[in-house]
Amino acid sequence: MSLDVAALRRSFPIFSRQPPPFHYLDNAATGQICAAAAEALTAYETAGRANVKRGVYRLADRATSAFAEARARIARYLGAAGPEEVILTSGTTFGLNLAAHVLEERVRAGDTILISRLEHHSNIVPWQMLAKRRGARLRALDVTADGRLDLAGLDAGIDRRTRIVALTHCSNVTGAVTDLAPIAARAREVGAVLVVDGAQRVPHGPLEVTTLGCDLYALSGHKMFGATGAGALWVRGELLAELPPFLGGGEMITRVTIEETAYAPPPHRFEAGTPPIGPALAMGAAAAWLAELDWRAIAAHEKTLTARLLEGLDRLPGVRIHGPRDLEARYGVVAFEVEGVHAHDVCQILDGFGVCTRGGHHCAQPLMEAFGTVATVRASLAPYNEEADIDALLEGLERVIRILR
Amino acid sequence: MSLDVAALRRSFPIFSRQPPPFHYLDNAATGQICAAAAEALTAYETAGRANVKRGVYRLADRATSAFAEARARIARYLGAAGPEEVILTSGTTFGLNLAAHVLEERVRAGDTILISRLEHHSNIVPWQMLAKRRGARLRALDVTADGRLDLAGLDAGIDRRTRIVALTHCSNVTGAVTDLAPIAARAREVGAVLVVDGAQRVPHGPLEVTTLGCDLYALSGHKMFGATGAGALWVRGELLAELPPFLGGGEMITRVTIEETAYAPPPHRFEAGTPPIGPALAMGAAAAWLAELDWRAIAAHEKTLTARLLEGLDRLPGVRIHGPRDLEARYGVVAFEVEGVHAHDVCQILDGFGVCTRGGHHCAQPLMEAFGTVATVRASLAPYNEEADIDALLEGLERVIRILR
Amino acid sequence: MTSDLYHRRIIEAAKRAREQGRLAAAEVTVTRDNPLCGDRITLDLRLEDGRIAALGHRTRGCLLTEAAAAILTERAPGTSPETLRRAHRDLRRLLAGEEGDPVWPELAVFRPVVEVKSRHECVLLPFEAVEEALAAASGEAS
Amino acid sequence: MTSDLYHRRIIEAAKRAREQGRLAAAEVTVTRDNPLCGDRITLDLRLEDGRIAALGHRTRGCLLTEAAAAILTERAPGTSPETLRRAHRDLRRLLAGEEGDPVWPELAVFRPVVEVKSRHECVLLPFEAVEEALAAASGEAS
Ligand SMILES: Cc1ncc(COP(=O)(O)O)c(C=O)c1O
Ligand SMILES: Cc1ncc(COP(=O)(O)O)c(C=O)c1O
Repeated sequence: MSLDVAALRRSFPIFSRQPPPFHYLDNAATGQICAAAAEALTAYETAGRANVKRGVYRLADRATSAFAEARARIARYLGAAGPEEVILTSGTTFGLNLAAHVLEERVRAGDTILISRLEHHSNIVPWQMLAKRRGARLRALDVTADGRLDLAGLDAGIDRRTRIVALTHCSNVTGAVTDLAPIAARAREVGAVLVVDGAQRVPHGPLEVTTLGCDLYALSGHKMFGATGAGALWVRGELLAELPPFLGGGEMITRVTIEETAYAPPPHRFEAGTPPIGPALAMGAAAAWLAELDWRAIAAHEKTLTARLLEGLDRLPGVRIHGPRDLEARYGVVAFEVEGVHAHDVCQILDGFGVCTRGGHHCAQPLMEAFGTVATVRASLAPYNEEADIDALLEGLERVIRILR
Repeated sequence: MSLDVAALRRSFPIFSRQPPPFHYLDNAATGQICAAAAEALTAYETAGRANVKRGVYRLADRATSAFAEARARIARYLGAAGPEEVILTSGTTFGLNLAAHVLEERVRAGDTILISRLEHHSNIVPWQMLAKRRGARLRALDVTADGRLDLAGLDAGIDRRTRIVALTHCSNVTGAVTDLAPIAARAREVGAVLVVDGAQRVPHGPLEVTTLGCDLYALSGHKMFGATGAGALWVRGELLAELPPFLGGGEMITRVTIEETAYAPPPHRFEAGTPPIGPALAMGAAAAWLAELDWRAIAAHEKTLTARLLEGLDRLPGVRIHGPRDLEARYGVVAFEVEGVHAHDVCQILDGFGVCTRGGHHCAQPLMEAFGTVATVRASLAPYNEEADIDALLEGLERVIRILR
Repeated sequence: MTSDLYHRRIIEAAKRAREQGRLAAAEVTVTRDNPLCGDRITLDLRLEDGRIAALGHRTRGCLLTEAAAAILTERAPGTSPETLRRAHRDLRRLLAGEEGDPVWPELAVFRPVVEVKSRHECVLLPFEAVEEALAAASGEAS
Repeated sequence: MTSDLYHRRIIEAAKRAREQGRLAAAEVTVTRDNPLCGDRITLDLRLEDGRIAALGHRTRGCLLTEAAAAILTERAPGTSPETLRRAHRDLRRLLAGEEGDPVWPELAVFRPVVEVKSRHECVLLPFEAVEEALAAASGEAS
């Protein structure tokens, strides 16, 4: 069955609110909010607001239950063993930093942490900081010329001193999807913890996170059609039970005296203070809504669009694509350069056609360096994109080339 | 001029959405969102969403400008020297933890950190953790029998080894307002940094933070009638410029290689990853809206209600109030116990009258211990409360006493 | 209305709880806290021939915890650990809103608590404590 | 329409920028980055009798940065530091949407950028670089 894109678009409020032409192709930066998430957010903030976890009056009780249900919905979307494996956070970046702090004690001087040149800064800087705090070494797997993780370096990259491996599940620049199985196997061999940055994978359908072989998995609500302000970090239950807290404050304790504190069990131990309740409810609503979609049809749709885009770019003079051509090895995140034209000028002219794309280093400067460039243009797809979006982009690019090259 | 409470209530969507009776007296836990904030949140999330700080297309450019304007509005509400002194966070708890991490290098083994028994757990646990990381000692100022900070211990509590003083501006249990001037003077004498937990002060009107004598000031958007998910940390400019980053990730860098990272100037250095954009815009909108209110009239109104509540409680048998009686030394956060009746039972029965109050330790266990109790009931006021709210509470309490004592 | 929670039978049960005391000769004693509010039950258990011989407790808690402790303490002696576990399970089901009568009919007093999820823990606390005591007792026996 | 940004005069100015080179004998050289995109200008300055004698640059940047660098490089020689600062101030005002003609009329080509705040930095980068160079030169002189 093919996807009814027009129907799907009606589930995203922005398409009736932005005047046409509006071709939103910056989904890797942030997705648009789905109606289910927007309703959950607005209903809570404007009609049902109370703080969670402690109040006994009905308004608070309902907010607490809704918050627990949001956690359960996210857990189900991820395929977690249970909601208690899901820490609600403010986003992927926070989740990865939390990971780098709670895993700190496992890293000794001289140990190594392995990342890759494909990573988003959010999956580089926290590990760099951790390595510095502990006197450990940070290594990075290379990328192939077409922007995939180069697994050739895996055996040498992971050895007995490797305590942590932190890799992206899907590149936010090239769209390349990481084959986690061999990495997980190798990490297990040496007893390293595998952290996965799932920010770009999660908008493309439900997961079975427990079968990926990783130990931690970070994601953002705003990239999966929820609201800004919330995210989650899944941690395998056995590991989570052992980890120390990160931030201190309300809600993560069982008993506080001035001298010492007894911490609550997971996941609460890792959630200090009033959580981003509205955004978390929105993320839960998005997860529940996404879980009901026909992902086989969506995948086919996204592939068709990605192919149309790649082929269209190939036909344009002076356009160079960074990323794999094999549609099975990638999602619809497409980075390219127009020879002799600065990425920001490209994006600005495209905006004149109502086409929203991103130019710059995409918080992936080591990857830019590997590509020998500073900035690229990126078009990134979501289920609600349609052929007209691709065609508007390609038409805009023809204009760019005509006037600027 | 007296306050037009009915008009004010129309600026808060919840009052037309919750069926009566609805007497919301849990404002210290979370305030209700004002219409200005709700509109900013919804408009951004459903009709104007794009990520901030990097996009050049108009949607992104507008989001970036709006985000900068939110920062400026919060800065103006606080009376900061400029928007670059305001770090946008996910809430007070995060802000205080951020403070405890960026100040870490100033604390050496044997140094002391001074807090008080009046603090919320969010202003205790981060300092306890910091003290532990650095081998420093945590001291706490006492509270008076009526729940105010006991300044008698100030001279002994702060000495040459004191690196950090972290105190609340207003207690979330007793409503007591801290007189910061003598504390700031003493901290300055010994070169200690003064961190203020402003969570409960900020909903009661604009500040002149630069004149308080403190160096850092933490607050939450959801308690000042914004959305959940955002907060701010003000840091005096000269200090902020010197501080190292806390979390690592996108948006807080100027240049990243696998080997090392150059960090952006403040405040961006302290804001890793996609910020809680919608909640921050809501907080900015709330700040701008609040700044226009007649705070002289609101203060008079809140005092009248607080007096009515205190007097009403005094008339009830077996009710004991924890907190100062002087209306000039407190805000309308009122904690009390009903002899022989558990706080949660009180709150549950009050809920039957549509009265929302909070029972428990209010994330202030050391204070409960000082009071020789485990839990109290708390009623906390906002500008939109009215006499009917107080009267419903008192009526409910009569019922509690009749059936349970 | 949540004040239905406080009907006469619950209030009376809670009052009885305050008169029930600790056991002089306990086989196992456990202490359990309610993380919501810091409430605490200290519960004593004595078994004889694999059956519950006696229960005692000191409860610092809300009416719901007290009432649950009272019913438990009155009903448990003479029953088997299985029955006790069944009562706990029935109570959980009842709180989850399921139909059906609990093995101890008195537990039906907690039906109005169904709607207030944040108080379920209050009702369950004494039952969790006794299960912990049973587990400890069988651990010691083995 | 933001594509108005790319009118003929801006494109032509940007092209000229690519032909302008570095100075052989610079008194001061500064390098400045645009944090938005990593763009970079390396700017050379030579003063004579307190006036700008010559400017040179190498710019790796977008059209807006290039066009601004070109206009600056063409206009600055022979002027005083005050005029240059005035031009910078006028450019900032123009980008802020204020009325009035800038001291260098060519700067009016940037009027369509007013609406796109995120690109203001691109236009201003060469002017910030030259101010930094002037400050460095006077620092060396004193
Ligand atoms: C005095 C005080 N400090 C800190 C906090 C923590 O604020 P948040 O939960 O928004 O992080 C609160 C609120 O619960 C508070 O009342
Ligand atoms: C691969 C990847 N990792 C991490 C992040 C950071 O996510 P956030 O900014 O929501 O914290 C992003 C998004 O920018 C991303 O694309």
